[in-house]
Amino acid sequence: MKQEKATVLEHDNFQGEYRILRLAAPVVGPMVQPGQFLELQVPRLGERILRRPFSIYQAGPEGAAVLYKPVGRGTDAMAAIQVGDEVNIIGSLGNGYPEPDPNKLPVLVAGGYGNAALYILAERMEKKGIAFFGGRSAIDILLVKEFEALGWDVRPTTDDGSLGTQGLVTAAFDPWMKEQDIQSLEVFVCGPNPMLKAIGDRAIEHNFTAWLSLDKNMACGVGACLTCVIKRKTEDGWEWARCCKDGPIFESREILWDE
Amino acid sequence: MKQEKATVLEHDNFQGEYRILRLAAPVVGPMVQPGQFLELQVPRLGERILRRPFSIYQAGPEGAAVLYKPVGRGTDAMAAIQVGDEVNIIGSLGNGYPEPDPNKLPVLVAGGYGNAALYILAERMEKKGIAFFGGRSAIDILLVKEFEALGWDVRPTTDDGSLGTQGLVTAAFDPWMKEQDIQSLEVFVCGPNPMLKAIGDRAIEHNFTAWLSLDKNMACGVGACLTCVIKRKTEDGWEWARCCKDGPIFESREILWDE
Amino acid sequence: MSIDLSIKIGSMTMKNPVTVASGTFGYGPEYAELIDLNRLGAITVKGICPEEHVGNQTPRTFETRGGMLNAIGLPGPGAQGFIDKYVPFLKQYNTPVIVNIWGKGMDDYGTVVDMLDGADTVSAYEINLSCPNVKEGGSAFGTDTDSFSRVIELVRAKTQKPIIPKLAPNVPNIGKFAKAAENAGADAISIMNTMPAMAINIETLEPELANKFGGLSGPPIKPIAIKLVFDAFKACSIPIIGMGGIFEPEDAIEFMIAGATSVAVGTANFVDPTTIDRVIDGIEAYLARKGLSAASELVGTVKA
Amino acid sequence: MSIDLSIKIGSMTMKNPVTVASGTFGYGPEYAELIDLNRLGAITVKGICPEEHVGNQTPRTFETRGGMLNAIGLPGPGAQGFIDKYVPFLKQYNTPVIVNIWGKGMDDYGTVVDMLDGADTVSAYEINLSCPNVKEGGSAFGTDTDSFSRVIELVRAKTQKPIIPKLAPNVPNIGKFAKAAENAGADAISIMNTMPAMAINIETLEPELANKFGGLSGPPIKPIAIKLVFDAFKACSIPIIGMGGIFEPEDAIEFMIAGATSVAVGTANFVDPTTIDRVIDGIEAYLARKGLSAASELVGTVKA
Ligand SMILES: Cc1cc2nc3c(=O)[nH]c(=O)nc-3n(C[C@H](O)[C@H](O)[C@H](O)COP(=O)(O)OP(=O)(O)OC[C@H]3O[C@@H](n4cnc5c(N)ncnc54)[C@H](O)[C@@H]3O)c2cc1C
Ligand SMILES: Cc1cc2nc3c(=O)[nH]c(=O)nc-3n(C[C@H](O)[C@H](O)[C@H](O)COP(=O)(O)OP(=O)(O)OC[C@H]3O[C@@H](n4cnc5c(N)ncnc54)[C@H](O)[C@@H]3O)c2cc1C
Ligand SMILES: Cc1cc2nc3c(=O)[nH]c(=O)nc-3n(C[C@H](O)[C@H](O)[C@H](O)COP(=O)(O)O)c2cc1C
Ligand SMILES: Cc1cc2nc3c(=O)[nH]c(=O)nc-3n(C[C@H](O)[C@H](O)[C@H](O)COP(=O)(O)O)c2cc1C
Ligand code: FES
Ligand code: FES
Repeated sequence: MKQEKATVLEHDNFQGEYRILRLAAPVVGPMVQPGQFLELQVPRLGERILRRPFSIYQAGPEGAAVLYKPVGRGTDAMAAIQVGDEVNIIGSLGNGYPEPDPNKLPVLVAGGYGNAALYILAERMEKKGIAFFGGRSAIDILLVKEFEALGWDVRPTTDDGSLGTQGLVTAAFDPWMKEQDIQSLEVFVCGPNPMLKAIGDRAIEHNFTAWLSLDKNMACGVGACLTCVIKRKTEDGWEWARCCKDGPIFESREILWDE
Repeated sequence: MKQEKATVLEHDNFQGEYRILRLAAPVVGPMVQPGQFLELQVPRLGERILRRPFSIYQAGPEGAAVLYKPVGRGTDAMAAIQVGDEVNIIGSLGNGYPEPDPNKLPVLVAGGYGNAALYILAERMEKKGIAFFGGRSAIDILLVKEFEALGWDVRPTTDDGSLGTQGLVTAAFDPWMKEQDIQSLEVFVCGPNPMLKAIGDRAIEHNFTAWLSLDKNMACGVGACLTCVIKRKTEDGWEWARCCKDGPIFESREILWDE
Repeated sequence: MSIDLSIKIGSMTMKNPVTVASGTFGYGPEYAELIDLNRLGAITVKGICPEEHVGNQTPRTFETRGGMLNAIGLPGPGAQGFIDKYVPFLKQYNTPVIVNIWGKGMDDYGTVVDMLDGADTVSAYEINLSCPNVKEGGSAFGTDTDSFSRVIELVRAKTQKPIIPKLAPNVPNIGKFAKAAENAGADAISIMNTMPAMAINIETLEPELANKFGGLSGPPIKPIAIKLVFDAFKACSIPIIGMGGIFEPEDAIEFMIAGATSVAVGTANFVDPTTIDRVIDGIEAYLARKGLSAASELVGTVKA
Repeated sequence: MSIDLSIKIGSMTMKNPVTVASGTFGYGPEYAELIDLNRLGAITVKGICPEEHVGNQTPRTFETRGGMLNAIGLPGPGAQGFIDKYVPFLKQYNTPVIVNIWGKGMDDYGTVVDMLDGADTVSAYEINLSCPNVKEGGSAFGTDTDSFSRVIELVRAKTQKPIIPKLAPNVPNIGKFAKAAENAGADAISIMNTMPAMAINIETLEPELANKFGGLSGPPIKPIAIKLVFDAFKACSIPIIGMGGIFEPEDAIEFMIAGATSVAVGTANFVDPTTIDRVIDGIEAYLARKGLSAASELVGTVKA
């Protein structure tokens, strides 16, 4: 990980409420692994001091890009970021997704900004599989065309049926799953907690591997403060694991969900 | 006094380090009296909360203008103010200069932003007299031409002799004063404390009237908090007087200077 | 559904929960052109002691990151001066007046009440036992439960009007003082006064305030005040006036949920004089949105 | 003129005055890629008690206006776990290690020292007697001078290494505790731990922290800490490690002028990991500019 003064190359509306922020970051860019994130210092945030974490959507030798949605003070203040501005980042952070098992069929399940978080994995994976993207409405499903262009078979689901199957992502995943040789699947998930848990439960019940990206609120982003912990099962109980350091990627069996 | 959401009409370099900020302020503008000031909320100042006081340089039915120099956090942050921005002001504040005595020769003595603070007085006064402006160098003497255009006889002094007489403002004032019918003078002063005190001392010694504008650091600007006090002489001693409410204009005899 | 914003502090009814923090609002006239004093639930005036008091030298305030330090030093006209200069002005309004009082020694607290109690305009007393800026003047009383209780009992004996001790924030157990205040006959308590603090100029090596020390106010202290209000609410049954960094309606609502019946806007008045109106309106809008019919229903509803 | 940045905390020499605030820097490895641990004057690790400790549920932190609240709850691997997992890493550096210790009861403070004292890498102990986040764990000891002194004496008897009680900020008279620490044999004291605080979500009515309460850190508390350091410096003759909102070199310098011999960078590490370097460089530049030849010459030079 490194701290870098990145420069804004692009900052635009992307889709729906999501915006794209592309940074020239020649130090951090090359080190990015799939599923990692940045801790970004929002310029001119004034009296709110903490950095904000964002999954890395794209990365390469020249830098990285994130897709983000305004949901609060920091993300709202990002609206003022201009091309050419300096944005201080720490990255790349987190354990990232493991190397996919070449003997398994890769499956992606995503929602919200999770689609962006899975993009680098999807891009770098040799074998392409199926991608189940869920969301409220068509406009909330990010990157369908981009994943298809990579060679993925994208199966969207929307609550309102405006794109793909109507229902939660499991409305498409479950029937498809029943027709598979389930233990040949390796599922990579990034989305809201209910989605993670739903797929995680299925992974345990049907005995396939599911890598879930868990997000918790963070302060340091580097494993020092012990804010972002989840409960990870151990032989005789559980232990705390840091989403920013030991995670954010955990295998479904590791996670002891809060009731 | 009123609180008003003013709009920035002009924000430019003015002279040397000074900038001009002109505001559309149809509520506050018309009420401005000579020697009054505004309490301005610096936009996007972040974690520094207090307003900053600025003398009113020009004012009329449409609004007001200030001349300011970056000297610290707030004035530095004002660099980001754009035409069209909303700037929240409270004004107009302070007691302002009294009506000039029509039987006296008006004399202005100013330095720093004091020249700007005296402009409205100089503009509205029927009789024009002599203006002694002091400063470090030519570039620090504001508004010479503007005062001359109003009909004032401007006598600059500079420490380095680059404009007018070399020396402090008293280097020009004292010889001129000796040639006057001193008690026919009414002097209006706005400048750094040593300048105020120098003229104030002469006013007492030579028995002429001198109105001094005293600036102290402020918090509320409206007379409520009791931060901005100076010692005002009373019959049997002294009392506190608020520069923002009882002042900033005091007659020289009123002021009990700290040793 | 009409919303009842009124609350009671002892026998004093406030038309809404919002007052101002003593020392940030002068004695009334100063903000009268900017704020409709009739809108306030109560006006809490600058601290008054029996005699005229000079207060501290300048600089009396210093801006910090996020807030400010003050060491004004409790200057004032004294009780008679207050009655002469300000009561005629204040009586024009239909807003009760809480007079914040202090003294150099314990007896002064009684004396100043004696001098003020005959004035009808004086609706209640807030007893400053926590000012960090004056050598005398209460700070000792605010940190020792015995002398604290004695001052309150002394004041209690002097008046029937509501008395509201203002608690010091730098104590390990504010519940003790809250309970002691109640036991001593206080009608309510107010929390918090400024937090003792200091700033030093690294170029001159001198303290930024002439008094060396001062009190920290503004947004930085709100989380400290919320906890103190919460603790005090659990410890006693008299109403609490909460203050400390209220800058937005949400802040005031948080205080009330924590246990404050009334809230005071202080430093925010300097920054934005519309704060009082926004807070009153914001409390009302929140109550409406949450289906509550009275401000009092919000008090102490924190789920903890 | 070469500038001597070194300072001494008891028998421990720090190459410069700068350490990190316990809990904001993990145990060493976490920031090692971003910060050169050899640059630090000392590394102060996250609090350790005898046994593994689970700590609090989440949410454990909450961002406030200007700062943050934390209620991490002192989770940790216990003394043996610290020795096994972290000492081998830390011993690679030529930077002394201050182990912050705490206990659920008084005896624990002695036990944890017993378990750690044999490790050479453990250079000194910072004794947490002021954590607002744990029901046990010191907060009671930090606000009562008797039990405070007894804990320090207990620890003193267990080790020759420097011991540094960390004082609670919510006391009326910190000088008493500073003096008591010195009398009990402490080599230094550290000021301040976080200020007890709370935030409530006004939509859910729930505290923002799972633990309900937490400690406020960051820029908001600096003026509070400066005063406490100043008061403690006047009251005792042992060195002070000052912390609380140090975000810029000027902040650290202000602490030293107020009376701190050493300074700790805490919450700022989360915001800007270059802070430590900038503070060290900034102290050096300031000393050079002021014609001082040693960091120790700056300590307590406030003109007050
Ligand atoms: C590992 C990780 C990756 C993420 N990737 C993305 C992404 O690619 N795109 C995107 O739009 N969002 C992403 N998020 C969520 C994003 O961090 C939050 O939307 C953002 O922090 C909200 O900050 P705010 O200041 O706007 O909100 P505020 O509510 O003002 O924030 C207050 C504090 O709470 C924290 N916080 C608030 N919401 C969240 C949240 N949902 N998750 C974590 N912390 C939160 C903030 O970071 C801040 O410290 C990610 C979160 C994590 C933990
Ligand atoms: C009545 C009055 C009229 C003024 N008119 C003008 C003017 O027309 N043009 C102009 O350039 N300046 C004027 N000043 C000075 C101006 O207010 C300061 O330059 C400004 O407040 C500095 O703020 P800052 O945030 O940049 O500095 P900082 O040092 O960051 O300010 C910190 C705090 O100290 C206060 N402060 C700092 N310097 C001064 C000062 N010299 N006077 C008062 N308060 C100060 C600030 O207001 C702020 O609250 C006037 C001051 C007063 C009191
Ligand atoms: C300039 C100033 C003067 C004050 N004067 C008094 C006072 O006379 N008596 C008192 O009890 N509190 C006084 N206070 C404290 C406030 O009443 C209030 O308790 C504190 O400022 C916290 O509220 P705030 O953060 O909203 O300002 C004063 C505060 C300030 C800022
Ligand atoms: C996340 C976090 C964890 C902390 N953990 C500890 C701890 O374990 N022991 C301790 O004595 N202080 C702990 N502290 C307090 C800090 O050491 C320090 O005293 C305080 O945060 C003030 O410094 P700062 O404002 O620079 O952060 C912690 C602070 C934070 C923010
Ligand atoms: S955010 Fe600090 S440990 Fe994860
Ligand atoms: S600044 Fe508040 S009284 Fe003048």
